[in-house]
Amino acid sequence: MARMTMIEAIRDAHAVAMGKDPDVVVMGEDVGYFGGVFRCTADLQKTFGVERCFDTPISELGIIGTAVGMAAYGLKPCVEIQFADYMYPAYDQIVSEAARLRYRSAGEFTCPMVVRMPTGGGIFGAQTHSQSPEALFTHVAGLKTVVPSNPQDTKGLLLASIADPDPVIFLEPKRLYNGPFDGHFDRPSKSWNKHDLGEVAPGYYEVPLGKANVVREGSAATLITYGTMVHVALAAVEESDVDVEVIDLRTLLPLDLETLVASVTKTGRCIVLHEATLTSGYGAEITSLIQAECFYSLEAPVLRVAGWDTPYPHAQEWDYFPGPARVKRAITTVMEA
Amino acid sequence: MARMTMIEAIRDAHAVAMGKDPDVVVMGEDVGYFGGVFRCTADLQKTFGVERCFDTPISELGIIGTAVGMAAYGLKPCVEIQFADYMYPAYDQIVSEAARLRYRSAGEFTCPMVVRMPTGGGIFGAQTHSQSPEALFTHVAGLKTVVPSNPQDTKGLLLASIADPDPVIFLEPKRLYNGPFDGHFDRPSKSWNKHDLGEVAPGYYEVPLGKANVVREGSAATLITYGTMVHVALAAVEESDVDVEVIDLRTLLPLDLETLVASVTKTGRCIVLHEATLTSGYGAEITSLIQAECFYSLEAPVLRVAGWDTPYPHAQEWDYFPGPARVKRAITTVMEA
Amino acid sequence: MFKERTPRLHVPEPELRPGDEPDFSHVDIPLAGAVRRPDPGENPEEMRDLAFSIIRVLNRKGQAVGPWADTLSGGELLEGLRHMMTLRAYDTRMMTAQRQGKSSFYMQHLGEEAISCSFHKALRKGDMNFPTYRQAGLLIASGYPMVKMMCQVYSNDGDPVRGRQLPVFYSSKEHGFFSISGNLATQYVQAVGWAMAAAIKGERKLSAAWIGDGSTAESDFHGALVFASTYKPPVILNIVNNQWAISTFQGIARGGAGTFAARAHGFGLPALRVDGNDYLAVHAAAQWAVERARRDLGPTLIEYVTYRAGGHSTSDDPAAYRPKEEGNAWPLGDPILRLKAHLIHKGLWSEERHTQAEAEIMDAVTAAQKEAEAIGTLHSGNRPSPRDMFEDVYAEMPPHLVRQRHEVGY
Amino acid sequence: MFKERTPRLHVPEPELRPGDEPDFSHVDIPLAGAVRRPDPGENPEEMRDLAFSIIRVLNRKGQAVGPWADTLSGGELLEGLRHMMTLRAYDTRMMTAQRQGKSSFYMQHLGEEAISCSFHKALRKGDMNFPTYRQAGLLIASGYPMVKMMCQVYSNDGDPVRGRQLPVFYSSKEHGFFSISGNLATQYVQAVGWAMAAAIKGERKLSAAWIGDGSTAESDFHGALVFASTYKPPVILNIVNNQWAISTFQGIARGGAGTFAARAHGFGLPALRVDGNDYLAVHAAAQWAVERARRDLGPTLIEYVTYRAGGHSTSDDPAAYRPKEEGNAWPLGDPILRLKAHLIHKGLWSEERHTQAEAEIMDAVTAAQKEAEAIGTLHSGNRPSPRDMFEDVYAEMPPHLVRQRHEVGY
Ligand SMILES: Cc1ncc(C[n+]2csc(CCOP(=O)(O)OP(=O)(O)O)c2C)c(N)n1
Ligand SMILES: Cc1ncc(C[n+]2csc(CCOP(=O)(O)OP(=O)(O)O)c2C)c(N)n1
Ligand SMILES: [Mg+2]
Ligand SMILES: [Mg+2]
Repeated sequence: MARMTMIEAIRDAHAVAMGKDPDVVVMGEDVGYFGGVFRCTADLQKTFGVERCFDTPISELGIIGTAVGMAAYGLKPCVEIQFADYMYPAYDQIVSEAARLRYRSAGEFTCPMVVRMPTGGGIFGAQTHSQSPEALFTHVAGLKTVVPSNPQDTKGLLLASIADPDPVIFLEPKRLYNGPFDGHFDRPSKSWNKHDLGEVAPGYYEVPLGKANVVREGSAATLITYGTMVHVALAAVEESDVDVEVIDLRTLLPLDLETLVASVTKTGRCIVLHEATLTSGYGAEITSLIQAECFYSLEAPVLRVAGWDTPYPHAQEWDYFPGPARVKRAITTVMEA
Repeated sequence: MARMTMIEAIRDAHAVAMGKDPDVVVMGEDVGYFGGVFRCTADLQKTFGVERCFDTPISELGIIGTAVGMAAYGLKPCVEIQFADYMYPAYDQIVSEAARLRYRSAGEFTCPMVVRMPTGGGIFGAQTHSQSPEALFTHVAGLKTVVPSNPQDTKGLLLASIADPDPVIFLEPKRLYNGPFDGHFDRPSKSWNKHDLGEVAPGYYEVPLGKANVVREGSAATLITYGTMVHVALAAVEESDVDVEVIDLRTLLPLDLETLVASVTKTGRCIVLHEATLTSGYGAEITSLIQAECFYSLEAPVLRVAGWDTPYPHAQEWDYFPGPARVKRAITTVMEA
Repeated sequence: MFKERTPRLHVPEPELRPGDEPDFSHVDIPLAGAVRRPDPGENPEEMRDLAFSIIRVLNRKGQAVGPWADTLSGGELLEGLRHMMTLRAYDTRMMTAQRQGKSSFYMQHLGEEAISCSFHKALRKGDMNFPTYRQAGLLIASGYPMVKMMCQVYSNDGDPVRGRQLPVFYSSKEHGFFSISGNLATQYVQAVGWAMAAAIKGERKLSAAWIGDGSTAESDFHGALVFASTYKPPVILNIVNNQWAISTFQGIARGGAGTFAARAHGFGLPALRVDGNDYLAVHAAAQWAVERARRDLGPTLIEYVTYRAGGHSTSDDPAAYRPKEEGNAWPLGDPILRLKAHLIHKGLWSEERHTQAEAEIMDAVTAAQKEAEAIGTLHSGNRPSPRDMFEDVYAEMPPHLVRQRHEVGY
Repeated sequence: MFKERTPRLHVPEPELRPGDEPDFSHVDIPLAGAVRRPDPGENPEEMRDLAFSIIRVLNRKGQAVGPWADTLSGGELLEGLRHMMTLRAYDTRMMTAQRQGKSSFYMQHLGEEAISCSFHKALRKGDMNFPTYRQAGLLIASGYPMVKMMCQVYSNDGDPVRGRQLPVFYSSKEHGFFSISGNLATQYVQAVGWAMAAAIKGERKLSAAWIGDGSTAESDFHGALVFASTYKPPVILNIVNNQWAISTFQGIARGGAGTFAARAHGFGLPALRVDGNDYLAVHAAAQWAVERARRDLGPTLIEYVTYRAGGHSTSDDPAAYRPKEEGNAWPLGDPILRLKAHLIHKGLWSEERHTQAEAEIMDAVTAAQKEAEAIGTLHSGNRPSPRDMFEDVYAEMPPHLVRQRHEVGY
């Protein structure tokens, strides 16, 4: 076991996958010689050669478009979009092409690829370096969407994503890259070095897609979340005196509905938490499913805590970010309902 | 009053708006000389000149991108995307630019424009001529999203959209272009000619954005829907013996939550119906809001009826389309719950 | 100082509209044989002239002339003629079938048969086309079973893509025909990626990207050129300039200046401009580009100059936006008649044999049609199952889709 | 027959990497004054050569020579020098402020000052720039209050965009500076739309689109050229080729062949290629393009050849991917020193006056900085209100946002 940041876990997963399978290729803006603006692909070019890990022109459309062709050929492209905020130029290639190729060719052509992109705010990145667009992927049939919350899961989920025969959107909460950020922006930042989940096993292992993780057991309410918000949730729960069960979805689609339903059936109360904009966010889907599946167990309406319905502001970042204070308020609300 | 199809109502709204305001310009693929593949802009070029209504290159990005510049200049572009399925190449310009220009410039630059696009299936258009991407717009702060269900509303909503100071996504259920389609694909098609709402007043009038319409009052359950599904819902309700209230949202965002809550509070049961793919569809947002606002009135979980989580198929179109049979089954389910 | 003028929006307009007399006298068409043929290995910067002319082989007398002639044997030409005639017969039958309500939609190739049929001859097994809806000739020329194509047109139970796609959006990996998308241009850049994969794997395969004149305006066209010029993989970038994009003429897509072929120059790539109605010229250009790819010299762009003689699709009536007889007036003629004339000139063919071949081909097409219709048509007979609707969204069906499938009763 | 070769992926690599000796001897730089100046009304097809050379005015001796010289008076040049020096001083202070934690982020212009400062001189009130983050010289040259710029850099309560944007993404309608997006290239096509609007309204205004070399790969670049070439509105399409895009060199964006300027040729548009470190050459080229726009002759593309001497942003360290001293080795020199030498050569300036001006400018910048810091910096002092976060999403706040604002307590 080695201690790793999330960045190192991503790099390690790449290295393991590329070592194992010569068809895995890595590309993206600045990912080659330089190793990525977040260093997630550092040294891969040196180790595997320029044909396995290379820089691309600044065209997200081109990156995904060529990756679709490569995947159809038989390679397994694992590409980086520099920030999720910049995936829109590639959205057509993702939605209309990657997601539907297997379907429209009745399985004759397929598109096994992983599209990695850093998401989320909390780094003073403002509206173009902070977005969490997961709901724009979960609405699209043919895509899988994964959001890890710690180095251990990151490596295993990324390896499982690379092994998957279909396109996987792999959203990396960049605020977690270097440490388990709990939303207390005004306290010293923590590092993965001192966190259990910073321990990453060497070699190949998978964390299966579609399996959620109960990261804290509890009996009074269920808090469903993913990515950065897992740590915010845990901090808020620790600071409250309510015994809240916290579930880390890990994979948004396919969704581990069973685990969610079991928990809410037990607790009777539910909060859904994410950083993305509230309206039509992925929380709406979770909420809809929970109210349908657990209607007779619910003692309070499912409560959504999410980013406001505005672009991500810069100076007001911490007013936007759904931090522990808002989550604690939500716990109180859902318990009092 | 004149009898009009929805296509004629769109054309009429354009003509009225262009006559009233010289800053309204219309552009899109095939919209100029030819008047649009659905004829929604027929004769506008002849009437208002080639500088007010013109053909564009086949670049949805270019259409929206230049429209953003025009709108910032002071014009009011009213553009057509030939099919909603082809809006993805323009999605970046819509989401990152049109929707956020006012915000990021603190109101110095604005983007009053209308983006019209035909949506929905039922015309054997398969996966690339059938989509209903409304949830991809309702998730984006800064956009308004409108879906009319009849010629009368279409004209008034389109005029209100053109008058709006912000970007409005105007989704036209193409299956309603020529008649009030109720989902009974195997019966003779009806025309607007014989429908009350085919009566369209001459001249300028607005149907305000953000106001839903209770199209059928009822006491046993509330069915919330929009676009083509309004007619499907009405047909299903007529064929069932349950007194269902049917609400046509007309505007998805801003949402007329008040009207919805009042209805569900009264009926205690709720179905949300749309043609778009279920998961992360707009129905999830409505469901989440209803369960939160009407929790103590609800006697059954809110039930979503929607397109399946697959691309829109061609041969199996009528197995995909959520027709009256599925809606009737849903009414039974929600009443028996 | 200069004299300032108030700016105007310059909206390009075709010279002729419905009611006008067709007139192509302004189109600059070089004589057959007039354009030089540089070595494919020559520096692209030294051959920019080729993007501003039209490579032609067949002259008015039916002779093959000039440096681009003689890439095909008599037997190959006879086969080519048969392919084009088959495609036209197929189109005719399917147009009629659509009008009879047996299919939802159809798109024909009238006047453009030479391009896909002849291009295919320059490829070999393992190469991959990324076609648009107007290159079914690639399938016909590759020997793909016509009954299967028809089953897709009829969306019946024999449809290889299980009723999921529009009629003409075929797919055949085995026949080097990538699944057609429906979203214009998206596959242009995918073809570049496919060729990059061949280069990464070091395998001797090439890809051919296809796009229409109007669709070059799409972003994917640019993405393709950027990536192609950066990594120089073995890809051929084909533009079929049939002068119309539904109701808009090519001026809307290129602003009335330059040629589509010249787009390559900004990327340092070589470009050819070819008579698309000349089976021999198409093949010669394709072969030249194929040689560049197989010598690892990188991508080539080819613009095929042709004319869309029919409507855009069965939903379109061109009489609404252009002169009726314009198709017949197009000076580069009918590709079938031109190859026929050449073969007759060569003594390999005759009017009688042509008439007989027409009848034979139509018989074969009709027989295939019967076979396909025996399975079903859009609204009758055996059709793909609703169960198929849920398959192939993913390799393995996730729980939520299983649930939905059960709801439908499968 | 030809000899087949297995294809390889050709990944362009810069010749030099960290540790290598900087060397630009392979760069073909024409002598100042050597490039011809056609009349702006000449047929674009007759001036393709201009996309493959570099227009230069200032020679090594500081003289202005050739047909592109003499577009500016001595007074204007002195003002230009002051603008560039001010921009550099501003950059220096803001870089330091960012390092001190007073701001989240900053991007400097080192070596590229001539381009935006000089271009602005060719415009007039009512014209609109659609800039990238590396054209703050447009604001400085237009007399925009520096304190306001700093307030945005500090995200304090004086920030004109209410703390919503990254530090350097300025916006000023009055100063012809369109709100910067953050998404690369998106504004290139918007500039074309703005110019189309001017043409539709028949108003004598033009727009200038700005993009970096790396960003030309984006789709919006293509969309801009397609629409510009189709409708020929009064727009100037600027490409700032500073040879780097974060860590990737220009070869990744253009595949090592052709020039960015040549991209215009595929669209029938004229293109100039200019020494971006030559204040006089930049102005002459800009003026030429402005003349075309004002005579309603349509768009012009200009590529400015320069070198990004600093890091990409405060988050970047170029020593990781290129030789350290490459900036100093760039043969086209420092734009400030070059204009200074010219003015001294002309007898309008001296070393002493320059030193004195430097001190004066730094004083003024420091004074502005004090004023801005008195309002606040990123983490201290007055900052925009959380209430501002909910404003301007729409003209009128819809009910759901009012609700959310109330939840925050405003
Ligand atoms: C992204 C996208 N936008 C618009 C359309 C609608 N559309 C289908 S074909 C067509 C015209 C294409 O013209 P061209 O590229 O010249 O090809 P041709 O039909 O002439 O072969 C249009 C606009 C589409 N299918 N996809
Ligand atoms: C759509 C998009 N993709 C990626 C980025 C990240 N990014 C910011 S600047 C930059 C490099 C731009 O290089 P260039 O266009 O040459 O401009 P320069 O910085 O050299 O002025 C990149 C990749 C972005 N901002 N937007
Ligand atoms: Mg065409
Ligand atoms: Mg650059």
